[in-house]
Formats: sequence, structure tokens, C-alpha cells
Amino acid sequence: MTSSPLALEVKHLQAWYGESHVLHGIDIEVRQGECVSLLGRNGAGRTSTLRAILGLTSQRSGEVRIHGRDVMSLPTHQIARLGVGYCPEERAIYASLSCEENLLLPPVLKPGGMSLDEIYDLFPNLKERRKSQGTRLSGGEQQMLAMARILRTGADILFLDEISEGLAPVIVEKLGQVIEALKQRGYTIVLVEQNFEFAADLADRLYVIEHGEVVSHLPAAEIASQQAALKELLGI
Amino acid sequence: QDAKAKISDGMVKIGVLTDINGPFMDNVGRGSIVATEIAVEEFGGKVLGYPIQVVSADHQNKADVGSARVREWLDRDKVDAVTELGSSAVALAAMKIAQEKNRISIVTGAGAVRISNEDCTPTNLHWVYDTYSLAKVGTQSIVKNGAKSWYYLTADYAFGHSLENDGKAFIEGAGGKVLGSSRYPFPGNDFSSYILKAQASKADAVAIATAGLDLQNAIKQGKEFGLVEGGQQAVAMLMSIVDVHGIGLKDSGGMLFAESFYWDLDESSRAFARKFFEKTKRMPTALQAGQYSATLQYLKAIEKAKSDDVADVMKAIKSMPINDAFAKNGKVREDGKMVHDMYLVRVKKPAESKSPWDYYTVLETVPGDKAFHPLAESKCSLVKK
Amino acid sequence: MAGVPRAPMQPDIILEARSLGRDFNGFTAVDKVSLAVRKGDIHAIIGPNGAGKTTFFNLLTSFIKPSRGQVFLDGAEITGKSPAEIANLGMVRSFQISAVFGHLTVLQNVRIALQKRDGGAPNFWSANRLLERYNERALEILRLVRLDSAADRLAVEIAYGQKRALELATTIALEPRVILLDEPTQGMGHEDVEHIMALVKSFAAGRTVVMVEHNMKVVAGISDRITVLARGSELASGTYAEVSANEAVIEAYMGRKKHRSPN
Amino acid sequence: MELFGLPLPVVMGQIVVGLVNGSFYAILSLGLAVIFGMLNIVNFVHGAIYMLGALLAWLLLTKLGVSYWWSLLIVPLLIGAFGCVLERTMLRRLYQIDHVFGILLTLGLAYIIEGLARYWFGAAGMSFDAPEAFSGAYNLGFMRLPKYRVWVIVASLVVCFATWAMIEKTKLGAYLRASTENPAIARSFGINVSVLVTLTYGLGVALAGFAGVLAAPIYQVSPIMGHSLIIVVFAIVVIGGMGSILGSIITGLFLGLVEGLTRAYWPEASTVVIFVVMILVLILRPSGLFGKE
Amino acid sequence: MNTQATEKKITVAVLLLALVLPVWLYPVLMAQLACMALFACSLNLLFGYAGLLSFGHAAFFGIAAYATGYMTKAWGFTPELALLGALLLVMLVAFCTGSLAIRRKGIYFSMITLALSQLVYFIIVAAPFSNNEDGYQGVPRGAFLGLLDLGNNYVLYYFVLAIVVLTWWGVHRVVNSPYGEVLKAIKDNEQRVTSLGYNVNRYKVLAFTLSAGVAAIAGGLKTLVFGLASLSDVHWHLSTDGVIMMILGGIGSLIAPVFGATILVLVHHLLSGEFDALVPVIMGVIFVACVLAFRGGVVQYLHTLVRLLTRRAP
Ligand SMILES: Nc1ncnc2c1ncn2[C@@H]1O[C@H](COP(=O)(O)OP(=O)(O)OP(=O)(O)O)[C@@H](O)[C@H]1O
Ligand SMILES: Nc1ncnc2c1ncn2[C@@H]1O[C@H](COP(=O)(O)OP(=O)(O)OP(=O)(O)O)[C@@H](O)[C@H]1O
Ligand SMILES: [Mg+2]
Ligand SMILES: [Mg+2]
Repeated sequence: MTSSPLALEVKHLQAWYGESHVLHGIDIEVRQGECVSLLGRNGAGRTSTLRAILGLTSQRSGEVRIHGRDVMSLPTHQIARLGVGYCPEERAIYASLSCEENLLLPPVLKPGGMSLDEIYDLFPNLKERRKSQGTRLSGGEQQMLAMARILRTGADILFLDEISEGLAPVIVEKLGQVIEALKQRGYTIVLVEQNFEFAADLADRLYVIEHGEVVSHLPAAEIASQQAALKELLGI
Repeated sequence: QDAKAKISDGMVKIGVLTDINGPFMDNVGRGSIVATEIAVEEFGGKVLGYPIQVVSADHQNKADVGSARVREWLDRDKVDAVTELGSSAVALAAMKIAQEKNRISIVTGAGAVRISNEDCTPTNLHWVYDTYSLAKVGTQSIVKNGAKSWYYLTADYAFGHSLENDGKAFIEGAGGKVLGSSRYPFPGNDFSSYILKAQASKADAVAIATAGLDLQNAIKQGKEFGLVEGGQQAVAMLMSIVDVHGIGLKDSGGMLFAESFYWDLDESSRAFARKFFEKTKRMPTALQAGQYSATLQYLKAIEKAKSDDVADVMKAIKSMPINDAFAKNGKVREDGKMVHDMYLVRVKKPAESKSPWDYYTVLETVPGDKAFHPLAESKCSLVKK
Repeated sequence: MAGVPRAPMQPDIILEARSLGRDFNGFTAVDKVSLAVRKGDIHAIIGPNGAGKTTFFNLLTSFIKPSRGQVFLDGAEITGKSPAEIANLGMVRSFQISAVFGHLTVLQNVRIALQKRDGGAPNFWSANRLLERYNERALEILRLVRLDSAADRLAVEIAYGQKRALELATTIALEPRVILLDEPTQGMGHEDVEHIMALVKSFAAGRTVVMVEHNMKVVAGISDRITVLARGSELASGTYAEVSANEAVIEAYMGRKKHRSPN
Repeated sequence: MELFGLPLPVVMGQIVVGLVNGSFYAILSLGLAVIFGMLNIVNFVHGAIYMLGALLAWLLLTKLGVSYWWSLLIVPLLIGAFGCVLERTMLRRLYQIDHVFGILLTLGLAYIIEGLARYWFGAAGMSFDAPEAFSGAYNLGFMRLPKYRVWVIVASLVVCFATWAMIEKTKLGAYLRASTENPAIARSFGINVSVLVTLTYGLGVALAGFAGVLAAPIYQVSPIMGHSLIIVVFAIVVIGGMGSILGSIITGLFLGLVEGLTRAYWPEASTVVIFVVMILVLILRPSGLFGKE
Repeated sequence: MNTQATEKKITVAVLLLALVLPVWLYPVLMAQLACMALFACSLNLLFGYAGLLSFGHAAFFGIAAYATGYMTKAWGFTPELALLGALLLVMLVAFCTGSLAIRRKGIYFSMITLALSQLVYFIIVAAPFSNNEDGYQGVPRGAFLGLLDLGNNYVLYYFVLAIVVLTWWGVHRVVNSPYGEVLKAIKDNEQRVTSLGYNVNRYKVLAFTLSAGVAAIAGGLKTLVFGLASLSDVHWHLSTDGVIMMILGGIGSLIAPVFGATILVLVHHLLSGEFDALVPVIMGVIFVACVLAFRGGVVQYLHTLVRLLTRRAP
């Protein structure tokens, strides 16, 4: 695994929202086919890290490479076209579009995405509600939709922000299987999670972020041995 | 300087309050200011040796804006006469203020009858036309010439209503009949609905009682829908040379309407028009010529009275016969209305027009005392009965 | 339903729904759910996504008008009353997506609720210095949810988890008899989850809490009774032990994985 | 034959001319709806742009001898380009701030465009003749219908439905709506939101310019011709249901008819009728006739 | 906290200016300015604090203008009585129309208010007493309490100023009252306020009615100042002018409307003569510049200015 090339490389990433400085130098490396999890307390800056990589914060500096390509000077939509799929924490389901329109909205970036049928197999709720207006879906359905939306596009680097939130345990379980399957297919995944157990089961490596900085970095295998430190950092 | 003359503040200041950016800017506006300046120029810039100054402002067709300006002019800026006042609301407000401050107001741009009727003031002059004279000249002889039944297309505004109501009285007086009317909200832009109704009424004449762009559109669309080709006579109740120019002779040729001025009337009107044209590249409208005339006569009256005192000037001006580029056989009555010859004109067909701005054929000249509202029927408090 | 004589309500039932249901253009979001909540209980409503839990909350509080069925609060029918009236009767809810007043400070957010408790008629003639008398109580409540240090910050500026805490604080400030919480711990970190659990538990003493939650730790940890909804109808109800052993529930909702209770 | 006191031919005539006016409303409200739906800005320059369309056609004809037909193509392109420039240089900066600033900006632009036009051309109208092919009229028996007006109906319907198809039948519509609602996320999907927005604004004003050229032979071309248009047209957008492209087209036509019939029966109320319809619609169907709830 | 202090400084400065300016500027013009500022203030109360953008406030301004005129001229009311009468009438109308309008939100609300004001315009055009476009003319200024003759421009101005300041203070009080705080909460999240047990509609109707009342005082005063009411007082252009003044000044600041009104009224007035024909263009440029450069309205720049000045002072 360590031999595969870097899919995402972040060095000294700093970011601001207007006046407030929220990231103070993040360093992250993700190899192709890896699943990496960003952990941290509320407000630590995990979401901001994802947004900054995509150029969605008002200002950023440092270095970001995707598939080896420097993206600091690219606009968001071109970064996305390198194959990044972002499932935001606030879900951002479009109220003016129906469920299915939401699903079909993101343009296909690369071949190899899932078909509509595969997605509906995965999330039968969505199939049932496909004609509903996006925001009329239940909270959990919206969460599924946000996730499903980026599986269609063939994006091979997935940024998943709190996807297990608000979902029934069975669905969370199933999501875990989906992510396993995606890993098998060679997807690169960055998982931001509050649900430690969920993340720990899936991730190859963990980064712990606090106050806009990476404070700890450990492979999944060391989780057990580092319980104490994690407890300190995350309050588990 | 004439030592015996009583000129307040050592100068005569004329304020032209006009529509500079609004829908009637071409009928008055800059042109009215230029016309005022021509009159002053002809006077040599001085009256009785005292300088004459012209100031101007835009009333934006808002009575409050206009009235604030008039008050400031009269209270602070030593203006002796406010003129033009081209919207009835502005005119009525300005007249009242002028009366209160004992200055002169000369309305050249508004045509509401009440200005020199129930709302008349002793310090006001009403110069160019009113809806009564337009309605009378614009209907009476047409009825006599055979157009017995009429249909009105009227702006749903006071000036539209009076054009229609007065016209109706004259039409009926002359043995004609009004078959119906469409009172549309002003401003409108599409008149085809009303034209269809007018056509369906089968009236001999269709009177259009509106002004400005609306009038132009109504005429143009009348042509489009074959109003005239269908054998009906289109009569404008209030039209100006700007409208004819804008529509073009192709579409407006053959229109009948009442005018109070035409540049190509006689030598004096042509002379004024030439000067005006040089400065503006257009021929003057009746309102602009009237503004010239009013200024000229006001200055003459000062000269005659040897004073710019309001009472003296009013007395002088009412005692003078008025004949100039604009007014023929003119005379200011007790109610402040300047009565003068009015004309019934027909717009030339493109083939008849020999040169640029050669637009009208004058069909009939109606003397002032026949054209205007008779004093005997006046509701003006100044008229002794 | 109309003809059926109403059975006398058990004395300790504070909130009761009878055959409550709602359709959206032919889709039945909530079918005929009956539910009785005992005074002083923490009553959890769980169920798969789209089961109709939020809609059920909306029906209870009249934010959505029911297609059928009735709601009783403390024995009195409240079906068809306006949401504000229901709140005034002592049943207050929170929202699934956090709902705070972004342009007010955290303190002012809580004061809005405190002010309501004292009448709530529009008082536009007095200066808002009048509201300062609520500051002390507001700070007290904020301390409970560990937000006292952020009291003067604008609510837009605080992190998501804090917003949820603030929303809870505002709800508590009204001192309602019944409080309906829609996923109160969603988006919160572990520490905060435990804290909120403790808070809800302490708050529930003497009052009643109905909550929707997907976090099984919370459900297992503090709820006295659980009702499981699925596809708009009741699937099961009982204590956590009963419900979590129910095959249908495991199948539809909980899954086979073990959920550890924190205590 | 009479219908509520009016001869039947007159009523039929009203329906026909109502439809013509409705076509103008349809194109104008379509442009406005696209812009509002997309940029969330009530485009107060819409009337001024419509005027500019007519004025440009007039200028091209009288100064450069460009025919009506070429104008019909050139003017919307010019105006569309102008719109793109406006969007890039000015409107663009508004998306971050409260949308009422859009009102101020577009009103300001309207003041400037109309003011300059008035400064150079005055307020009186200028005449623009219908092209040869469409001068004259058809005799329908109950009325004389100018050929040009028939062309207006045809041309505007074609343009409206072409626009509709382009937006609704391709993914463009979904992209547009997504970009309005949450541009950041739309970007994160790889949608080039900023180009999309620019082109949409260009399209919206180009439609207004097109309407202006269509209008030039019917109405006198004047700097004030579009002055009060915006509120009526926006009322139509609202009645149709904001965000509904088809809604604005159909409502435009429909209200042209309603207005026409009111003109026949109660002309005094013909401007206010649209607002009465709007109040009724908003109370009975809050999201407009064709709006999604 | 800092902004509040700055706002206070600006307010005091404005008030001082308002007291002394008539020495240089024509008092009637200043009175007009005060009326317009109050009108913009009414819109700001509604939009800046309750989030309701009205496109139809000219209706309230206009009804009050005509009503004040009618009561003074036809019934011989003293100015303060006529104003009070107009205020009550307008608040009654606003209560009814407001109850209808607040049932919709956002731009729909704005459009309903516009539509209702178009209805009012239509009624006033048709009403026999309005004299149509000639306007309701010749309203005497009368004497305050029957004692203080308002015929003198200075007396009139200070009378207007006093009422405007009083009303302004009233608005200030409403905004900074417990009610005002709830209003701001409603602006942020209406549903949540409802869930706390507030009758949100009642709060909104009240805001609408109060705001209309402020507009009514502005309209009534305007009639007294000019002695007339005309159709431009009910025209939708006045509504948009009000919105413009509000935005130009700065949304959600109580003193800001004064600056918006100053730009609209004074620039027009001072630029006349040479520039008359270009005034609309210049206004347009000001609007555009304002949006592009001073996003928070004029008042935000003043804030910065005041801060700079006071920093340098010690
Ligand atoms: N749009 C914004 N404007 C200003 N500050 C922001 C914004 N979004 C986030 N912040 C601040 O940035 C910091 C990091 O936030 P971020 O959302 O990245 O945290 P997080 O680790 O994802 O936590 P959470 O669990 O709350 O999602 C927080 O202090 C937050 O208050
Ligand atoms: N206004 C509406 N119109 C149409 N369908 C709706 C509406 N509101 C909810 N629904 C549908 O009703 C069903 C129940 O939704 P609800 O929000 O109550 O689910 P929930 O149990 O709260 O789910 P979650 O746990 O995911 O929040 C969903 O399938 C949803 O799509
Ligand atoms: Mg986050
Ligand atoms: Mg839910």
C-alpha cells in the first residue's frame, strides 16, 4: 500500500474565514486507495480542512497537491474535476430540485462511477422518494442523498464529512460496508467523523486535529495501544 | 439705468421651472429655457437699464419638489417671476405660493382650465392654451364639416377628463354625438384594445385625449390597425409639433388638431423659430414659443410700468395688446388668461411636405374670444359680474 | 374514530397521541400512530430514516396539521391549536437542523425564551434594559450547557455543536412541562454527547422529555421507554432491553452490532 | 352578438391583441425570471435594457442602414455581451452581500442608461417602420390584424419555448438552480458556476433586448418606453411562480389576455388588474400558479 | 458596543447639524429632507429589524398626506390633530393590509405590499376629492395647538424637526425594546420563535403597523410643509425611493436613513441648473458607486471616520 502514489498531499495549509484564522498549518498525506480519517473535537477545523483543500474558504495558503498536481491556483470547480467528490456536513441538498435531480446533478468527472440502479440498490429509501423535493426528505434521507450524489460522478477521491450522523444504526452499518467496497475498488477516502468507532473500523490511518493543527497521526493498528492518548485528545 | 424705475433688488430675475428629465421634456424643458433666453436677449439683457437674469430648475413633475423650489426662489433668491410650471399640480402649487409672496407666476406649460378659472389668483398669468380652447377648436368645426359621431380615447386624468367633457359639450352643441369613450390609465403604451373599440363604435371621428408618448403611440397604432383607412377621422385633442416629428408624416399625415402656434405662420414666428432652431436644432413647440412670448411681454410690461412691482406689472400687462411671434391678437383678461388666436391644423401627407419641419396646413384660425372660455361663465373670483 | 368513546386517560399520562397520521400527496409519512407518554419519563422515539419521526413531532406541535387523529396534553385536546399556543401550554420542541438566532448573542438567545415566560405580549414601549433582569437566570442556564463563556458572542460564530447546546438551553429556559427534542446530540463530540445526556436526564426530573435519537448510546443510556417507528407506524415499544431484543427492530433499525451503553 | 355588453367581434379582437401584448410580457418576464431565479436579483434595469434594444435597432437602421432582420440578431448579441460585462464587473460583487443591494445597483444602472439616452435623444418618440414583409394587415373579418403583430406572437413564442427547452430539457436548468441555491457546493461538483452565472445574466438581458427590437415597430422608440415596465413584468414573474420558466411564459400570455379584456370592459382598471390578480394568486396559491411548493 | 457608541456620536452630530443648518440651507428644503428621512426610517424599521421589505410604503405616506390635507383644509383641524387623525387612519389601514401581507414571506411579501399600494393609488386617482393629477392643493399650514403659527418657515421647520425627532426616538425605543429583540429573533429564524410560543404574526403585523405609522407621520408632515398632497405621494416610485434611501444610508442603523435621504433630496436640489439634465445619470452613478464601494451604506463609512477621528483626538 505504501508504494502507491500520493493522491492528496497537503502541506502547511492555513485558512481563514474572513478575519478569523481557523487553520494554522495542516499537513496530511493520503495515498491512492487509502482511507484516512480526520478526528477532533467540535470546532477543531476538520471541516475547514476539507473546504480549504477545495478552495471553499475565503482565503488559504500553503500547498495542496491532488494526484501530484498543484491546485492552489485553481478555482474550485477545476479542483473538483481532478476527481474529488465532496459530501458536506450540512448536506446541502438542493431544495429546488427533486431527489432524483439532486442525484443526477453533479456532472460526471471520470468513468467508473456507480450507475443509478446500483445507487438505488444501496439506498432503497431514495428510490422510493425520488420524486420528492430535496428538502422534504427526512434528515437521514438527505444524508444518504448527499453521499449517493458523489458516488455517481466517478470521483475517486472522496471527502466525506460526518456521513454517519443522523442515520439509523442499520444504515450506518451498511455505509461501513459501502466504504469498504469503495476501498476495494481503489477509491481514496478522507473521512471526517465524530463517530469514533465507525471511523476506527474503516480507516487505515488517523489524523487528530485540534485548533487548526494536526496534533497526532497514527495508523489504525496503533489505536488500541494509543487509547489513553486518544481519550485525552477526543474525550472518548 | 432709469432712475425713476422701481426695480426691486436692482434686477429682474425670471425663474423657469420646467420638466427637464421627464416625459414632457421635449415639449418644454431645455427648449423653454432657451426660449426665455431668446426673449431676454432680444431685450438686450436689460430692462430699464437693470440686468435680467434667468434661472431654471427641474420640477420632476412632482408638486412638492416644484413647490419647494418656488418657495426658495421667492423667499431667498429674489426671483420676480416664476414661469413655465408645466404640470398642473406644480402650476397650481406655484401660483398659490406666488400669490402668498406677492410675486408673479406665469403658467405657460399647463393647460388645466382651473388655473384661470376657479383657482385663479391676482398674480397669475395663464399663457398658451387650456383644455377648453383645445377641445373647442379641436371639435366644433370638424363636427360642422360632417363628423357627427365621436369616440373618445382619453387619459384617465383630470386633463383628459376635461378635454373629453368639454369636447363633448361642443360636439353636442354643434349637433354631433359622442358614442362612447375609453378612459385608460396614464401612462399606457398599447392602445390597440381601445382602437378596436373605437373602430367597433363606427364613430365618424376618434378623438385622442392624451399627450406625449401615449399620443404618439395611439396615433401610430391607429394607423397600424387601419383606423383612418377604415374611414374614421383621427383627431388629437392635444398635440404638438414634437409629436408630429416623432411619429413622422407617414403615420400622422391627415391628423386634425387644435394648435396655438406654428413656426411657419408669419414672418415674426419664422424669425423666432430660426433663432430657436439655431440653438436647439429643433423647431419650437407652442409651449416653448409661448414661454418666449410670456417672457417678452412680462419684460415689456415692466418697461411700460417702469417698475417690477407686481400690481403695476399686472396692470400694465392687462392693458397691452399682445402681438408677437407666438400670440396674434392677444390680450390678457381679468382672470389672468391670455386669449389669442387658435388654429385648427391638419398634418401634411409626406408628399405635401416641401422641407424639413414643413408639417401643418392651417385649416382655420379661431379668434381668441371665440376659442377660450367666456368670461361670463367664469368662476374666477377676480371677474366682476 | 369519531364514534369510539374515549377511554378515561390514565392519570400519569401527560401526552397522548391517538391514531395520529399525515399524508403528503398520497404518500403516508405517518400512518396511525398512538402513543402515550408518562409524566416524568424520557421517552425515546427511534426508527429508520424516513420513518416519520420528525413528521410525528411536527404533528404533535401542530407545525404540520394532521390528516387524522388527535393529540392530548395533560388530558386536554390540543389538536388544531397553533404551534405558539401549544408552546404556551408547556410543550416545546427543538429542531433537527439547529435553530438559533444568529444575529443575537448567545445570552440574548436565551433571553428571548425567558422573556416569553413572562407573558410574551409585544412590549415595544419599554427600553430593553428591562431585559437585563433576565441576565442572571440566562447565565445560569448557559452554565448548565457550558456556554457561559460564549455568552457575548454572536450565535452565528459558535461551532455547530455549541449551537445545538444553545438551542437546548433556549428550550430549557422556557421550563416547559414537556420537551420534544429532535436528535439533540447530532453533530456533537463525545464529551458533549455525554454532557447533554446528563443534562437531559437532570432536566427530565419532574418533567417529561420526548426525544428522537439515532445515537443508541444515548437511547440506551437515558430513556425510560422507547417507541420504534417504521414506515409511519409503530413497530414496537418498551424498555431498551425489550426493544433491542425485538427481531423486527433489529432487522429494521438497530442492526446486529452491539451498542454499548456508556454506564 | 354581444358578450357582456360588448359586440363579440370586439371581444375576439381584444383576445388577439391581448395575446400580442402577452407575448411581450412573456419574453420580458422570462428574462426576468431567469435572472431572478439565478442571481436572486430583481433586475430593475430590465426595462432600460428593453428600451436599449429598441433604441439600438433604431440607431442601427437610421445611422448605419442595418435592416430590422439583422438587428433582430445583432442587438440581442450586443446586449447579451453588455450584460455579461455588467455581471462580471458589478453584479458579481453582490453575491456575498444582502440581496437588496441588487435592487440599488440595477436601479442605478437603469438611471444611468435611461438618463444618458434621454440626454441624447430626448423623451419624445422616434418612429421605426415594420419591415416590408410584414407591413399591411390580415383581414380576419372581425378585425384587421397587422401582419407584424402576428410575427411578434410567432417570434416570441419560438424564442420563449426555445429558451425553456434549453433550460428545462437539458441539465442546464438543474445546474442553474443548484448554482443559485448553494454555489459553493455546486462548484465542489465541478460546475463552473461563475461562467454559468455570467452567461445566464447575458441571456436574461439579451431576451429583454430582443423584446425591444420586436417592440420597435409597434411602439414609438423612446428612452422612457421601458420606464414603468419592471413592476408589471415582475408581478407576472411572481404570479407565474418564481423559478418556473414555463410559468412565466404562460402567465405572461395569460395576463396579456386578462389585461386586454379589462381594457375592453373597464379600461380605468387595466393597470391595477394585474396586481389584483397577484394578490389573489399569492393568497390562494402562495408559490404562484406554476411554482413548486 | 463600540458601534453603539459611534452611532450615538453620529446621531448627536446629525441632530446638531439639523438644528443649525437652516441658517444656510432653505428651511423648507430641510423640512422636506426631514420628512424623507423619516420615511426611509419607517422602511428601515420594517426591513432592518423585522426583515420585511415593503415595496408599498408610498401608500401609507400618501394616504396620510391626503388625509392630513383633507382634515386641515376641509374640516379645519389644527396640524397636530390632523396628523393624529391621519396616523390613526393609516395604522388602521396598515393593520388590515399588513394582516394580509405578512402571510407571505420574502419577495412575495414585498410584492403583496406593492400590489396593495397600487390599489390605493388606483382608489386615490379615482377619488373625487383628490383632484386627480392636479393634486389636493391649498392646504393651510395652520397653527400648532392653535397657538404657534406655522406660516413662518423657521417655525415650521423646527416644528417638523421636533416631530421627526420625537418619532425617531419612538422608533429607537421600539427597536431597543424587549419587542425589538424578539423582532430580530424573528428575522433570524421565524419557526424557532414560533416554537418558543410567540405569536409571530402578531409581532409582524405590529411591526408593519408601527412602521406604517412612521411613514404616515412623514406623509402628513409633508402635506403641512408644502400645503398639498399629490399623486406622486402615492406613486410606487416613492416606495422605491424610500428603499433606495434606506439602502444608501445603511440597513439596520437608525440614523442611516438621514444620509440616504440627504443624498436623494439634496443632491438633486444642489445639482440643478447646469447639471439638471444629467442629474438622473449622476444619481445612478452614486447608487452604483455606493453598492460597489460602500456596501454597508454611507453610515458604515461614517463609523470608520468617527473612529479614526476619535482615535486621533486624545
Ligand atoms: N463560515 C464560517 N465563518 C467563520 N468561522 C467559521 C465558519 N465555519 C467555521 N468557522 C469556525 O472555524 C472553526 C473550525 O470549524 P470547523 O467547522 O472546521 O470544525 P469541525 O472540526 O468540523 O467541527 P464540527 O464538529 O463542529 O463540524 C470553528 O471555530 C468555527 O467556529
Ligand atoms: N413536507 C413533506 N412533503 C412530502 N414528503 C415529506 C414531507 N415531510 C416529510 N416527508 C416524507 O415523509 C417521510 C418521513 O419523514 P421524517 O422527516 O418524519 O422522517 P424521520 O423519521 O424524522 O427520519 P430521519 O431520522 O431521517 O430524520 C420521509 O420519507 C420524507 O421524505
Ligand atoms: Mg465539521
Ligand atoms: Mg427526522
